[in-house]
Amino acid sequence: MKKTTENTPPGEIPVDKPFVDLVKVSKIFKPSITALQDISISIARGELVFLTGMSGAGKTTLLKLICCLDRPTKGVIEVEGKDLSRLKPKQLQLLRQNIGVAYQNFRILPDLTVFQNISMAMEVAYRSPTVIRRRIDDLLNMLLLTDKRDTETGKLSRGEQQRVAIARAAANSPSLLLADEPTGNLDTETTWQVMNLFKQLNDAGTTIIIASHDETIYKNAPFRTLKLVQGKLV
Amino acid sequence: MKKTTENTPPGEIPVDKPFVDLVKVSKIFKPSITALQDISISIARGELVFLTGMSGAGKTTLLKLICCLDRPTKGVIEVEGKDLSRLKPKQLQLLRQNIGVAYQNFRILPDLTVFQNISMAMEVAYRSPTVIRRRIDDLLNMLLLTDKRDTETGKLSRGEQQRVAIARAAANSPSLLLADEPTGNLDTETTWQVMNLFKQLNDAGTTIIIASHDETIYKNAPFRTLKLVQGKLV
Amino acid sequence: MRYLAYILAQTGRNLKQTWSTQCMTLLTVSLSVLIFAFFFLIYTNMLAAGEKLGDELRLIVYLEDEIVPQMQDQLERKIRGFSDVEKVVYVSRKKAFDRLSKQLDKDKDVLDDLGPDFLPPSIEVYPAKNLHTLTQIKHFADFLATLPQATKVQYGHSWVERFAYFTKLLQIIMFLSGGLLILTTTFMVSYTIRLTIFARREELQILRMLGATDAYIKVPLLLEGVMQGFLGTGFGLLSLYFLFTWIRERFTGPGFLNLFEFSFFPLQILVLITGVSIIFCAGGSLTSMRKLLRL
Amino acid sequence: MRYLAYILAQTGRNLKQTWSTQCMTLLTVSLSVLIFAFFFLIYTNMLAAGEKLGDELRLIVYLEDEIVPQMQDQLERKIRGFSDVEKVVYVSRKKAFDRLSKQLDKDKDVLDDLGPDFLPPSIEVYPAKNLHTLTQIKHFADFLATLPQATKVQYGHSWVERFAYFTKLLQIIMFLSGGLLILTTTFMVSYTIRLTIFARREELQILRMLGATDAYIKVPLLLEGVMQGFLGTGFGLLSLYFLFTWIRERFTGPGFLNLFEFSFFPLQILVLITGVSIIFCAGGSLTSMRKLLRL
Ligand SMILES: Nc1ncnc2c1ncn2[C@@H]1O[C@H](COP(=O)(O)OP(=O)(O)OP(=O)(O)O)[C@@H](O)[C@H]1O
Ligand SMILES: Nc1ncnc2c1ncn2[C@@H]1O[C@H](COP(=O)(O)OP(=O)(O)OP(=O)(O)O)[C@@H](O)[C@H]1O
Ligand SMILES: [Mg+2]
Ligand SMILES: [Mg+2]
Repeated sequence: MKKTTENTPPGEIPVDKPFVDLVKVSKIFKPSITALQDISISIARGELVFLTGMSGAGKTTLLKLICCLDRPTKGVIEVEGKDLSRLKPKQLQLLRQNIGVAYQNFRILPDLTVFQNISMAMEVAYRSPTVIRRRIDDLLNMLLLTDKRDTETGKLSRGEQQRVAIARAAANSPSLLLADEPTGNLDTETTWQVMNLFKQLNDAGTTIIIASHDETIYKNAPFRTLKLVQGKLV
Repeated sequence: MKKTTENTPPGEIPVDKPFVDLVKVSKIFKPSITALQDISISIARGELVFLTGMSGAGKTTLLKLICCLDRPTKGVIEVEGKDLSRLKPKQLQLLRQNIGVAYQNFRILPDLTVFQNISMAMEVAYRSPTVIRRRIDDLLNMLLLTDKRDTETGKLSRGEQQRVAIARAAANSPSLLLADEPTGNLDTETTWQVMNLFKQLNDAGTTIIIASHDETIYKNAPFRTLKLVQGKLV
Repeated sequence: MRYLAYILAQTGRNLKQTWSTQCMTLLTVSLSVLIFAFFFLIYTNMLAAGEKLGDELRLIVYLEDEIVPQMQDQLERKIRGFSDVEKVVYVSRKKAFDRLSKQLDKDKDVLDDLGPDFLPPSIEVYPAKNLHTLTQIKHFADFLATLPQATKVQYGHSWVERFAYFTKLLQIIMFLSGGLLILTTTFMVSYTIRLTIFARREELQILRMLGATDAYIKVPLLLEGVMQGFLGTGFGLLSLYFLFTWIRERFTGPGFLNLFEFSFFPLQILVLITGVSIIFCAGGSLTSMRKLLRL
Repeated sequence: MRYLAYILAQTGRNLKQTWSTQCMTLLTVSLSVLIFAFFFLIYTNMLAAGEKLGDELRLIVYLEDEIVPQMQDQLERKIRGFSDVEKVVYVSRKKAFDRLSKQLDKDKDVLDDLGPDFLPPSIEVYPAKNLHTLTQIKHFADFLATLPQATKVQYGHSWVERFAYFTKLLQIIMFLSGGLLILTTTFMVSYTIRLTIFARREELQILRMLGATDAYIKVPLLLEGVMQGFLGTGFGLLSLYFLFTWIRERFTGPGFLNLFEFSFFPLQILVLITGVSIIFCAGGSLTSMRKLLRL
């Protein structure tokens, strides 16, 4: 049970097998909104990929499919070599513990403190209290949130909330991290702090997908950029 | 009653009197978070002002004080020549109908359609149904949302929701428009559409305050930029 | 004009959007009214039935000797002066004898030898049929024994006592249950309303932020509350009426009907219940909302 | 180990964060249990009281002539064969005469001339004290009239009839009220639980998204439900007990206690009520939650 909450040893899957693999994935919302159309993407273990595109292009929808919050209308999605549509509830839950997601609308609880919100993600994976405390303090430090540790997130500024969402996504040192518009409410300085965190995690082996419209963060970066236009990959 | 829902004729207040006037405004959150400190700003009728600053600098707090969602700990705020702290409930309600606010966290109802969300703001000011329909169609057209008119906002992408919030703020052609991080979830193209809307409203005489960290929209623009650093104006 | 139209439109839209919670709240109100009214109905009918059951009660005051009509009147006045009495009947020796011979029926010839004077004359007192006097019957009997000429007071002693206690117990039970039910239904309805209003706090807050006037926010809620109160009470009372007719048809024989005039509420009571319920629902909505709208 | 600790910590935190709603739900459960149990208690005691009230009832079968003991036994057997009977007493002419003379007391000298044989012998039948036989009393009387030697059957005809109807009505009322109350309280409790769980849907969904296992989400909810059921029922029954002792102390005289052995629930019933309530609360939480967690 504890095994999958840690990074799977590289030996388990052939290194050349993609870590996240989408084959001809389409998503059609009722009645007839084609949010994604025939998307095929392979992302290798340890890669950092940017996902860009206009508002409404389908970035969030794609990330939701990868973290299994929604099911594709057509196509196959494999994460860590497992077909998502074939997972049993238990396996799905364990997989989710191993994927960190910073949602575009944060999904943090306004009545809980910053610490409580982040520790929730770690408690779910049954981390020990000392590990939790140390990890959260580290993250808050990196994201300039140390003095907000025990403030309810409902009282934070929007940019602070965004960083809480990012911290929660990174808390479990997941093997896959999805960040949806992680810098939408952040100024330049804070943006770089966040990008630093991502790079650090990436260096440690985490595969990262960042959906963003902020050109400044992906323009001169040495990473692959995928562009969505009206649900199609270009 | 209907008078104040329309733009007040310029003759009513001396033209040289500031439209929004803050004098030594401070806001301290319990127990001891100084969000704003001795802020004094005068904004003339018809001005467009950018408000910038790091995440947590106090931009949202300042806007909330101006639209009377919160009261300052110290200092005086006057809008349209009226001291906000002296307004009776009825006057306050009428003033609010005349201030359009695009909140950073949108505050739109996910169960209502785009049309319903926007028309809510106009119905509150007792606009006629035909006026409402025409105005909303115009706005949706400008913000590239025409095909989402009857979709529930809960099903929209984040950027689309943001534009709904902006459309609602602009719906009543208010004499004062506050936009809090209006382009945080928007790509470059959509950002310019939104900025166009703002400029158009500004040309028609609307005073606009935009809080934003997006340098691209205010860097080379011919407008005044106010910068907040840890609650102080610099 | 447009003002009114918008407020009505707003109310309609609210009802449409929140119809499932509205239905549940309606059901809550209905059920509350139903059990409350059911209880109340039973209570009122029970009191009536209790009275009926006491019909048979009479106290017999045996007298030393026959008394003249003038004296009879005097005694009656004395008795009526002490307590509320329905009927006072003087039974002469002759009358008592006739009764006994009627009772003995076939065997009445045994009385022939005795002559009509062997039974003592008596006064039969039928106390007023209300529970209060029933419980005081013993006291009353003691008084009757002190009347001039009275030799002995006879009444269904143990039965009366038991019946009195029984009805008293019933009264207490009904009273307590009624109180408990009012408390409970009041709490349930207000809690439910609080929760449903709370579920809409986002909407109410946004309306506030958009500068909606107090009337614009409150009138629809008020109308909603009034409708809930009215419909809820209506359904509740209607179900009760059906239940009532069902019971009456199903369970009453001729003797039954005779005993209990099992009757439904009069119109005034129905209107009263509905009115209180409406005030309660509308008031509940408004006070719950007030807490949410401190902006 | 850590697993358990986290789940308990999670439960504790939930309770702390939502204590106000928890209290309200607890109050709802308590009140529901209170009115339900109150009713149930009244019902059981009422049945017992109804039986007691029927004590005095007897049917007198007048016989043509004295019968020999052998014949007495035979008649008694016949009677017992027809219906459940508590006591059958043979009253000879002599016994009847003695009684009458005792009744007439001072005036008994009037009987001297008649001799002990003027009253007919009779059999007094005391039917079993349960409502069922009470309601069939007329039927029973008809049967008794067909016995050999029987000339006439006498009993408090109208009184018995009324009493029978009264108790029957009581039974129906208690039955219906009970049903209504069970329905209502069940609905109220489940609606309340549904609403409170609904208020926490955001939290539950987030837990789901974070990959919390089923156990991690459900066990705290289950524990919460169990606690609510247990505490709610506990408070409800405790209040009932206090109410009960209060009634007993306040309203019962010696005659009262004598008539009704107004007694509280036995332990089994208490445990049963608590158990059902716990199952209901926990089950309610889980089913409400299931609807919310379709992820
Ligand atoms: N549940 C849904 N039902 C119907 N349509 C939906 C739903 N979710 C998303 N859509 C539509 O699918 C399209 C893609 O949405 P998505 O959220 O993926 O866009 P996005 O690329 O994340 O945009 P943004 O940058 O604005 O967040 C949009 O047009 C949106 O309206
Ligand atoms: N209700 C509150 N209680 C306590 N502190 C608050 C509250 N609201 C805001 N703050 C604090 O006040 C400071 C300023 O907040 P504000 O929301 O104005 O920042 P901002 O400039 O809008 O930031 P961002 O760009 O991230 O939205 C922040 O540090 C925030 O944590
Ligand atoms: Mg998106
Ligand atoms: Mg802000």
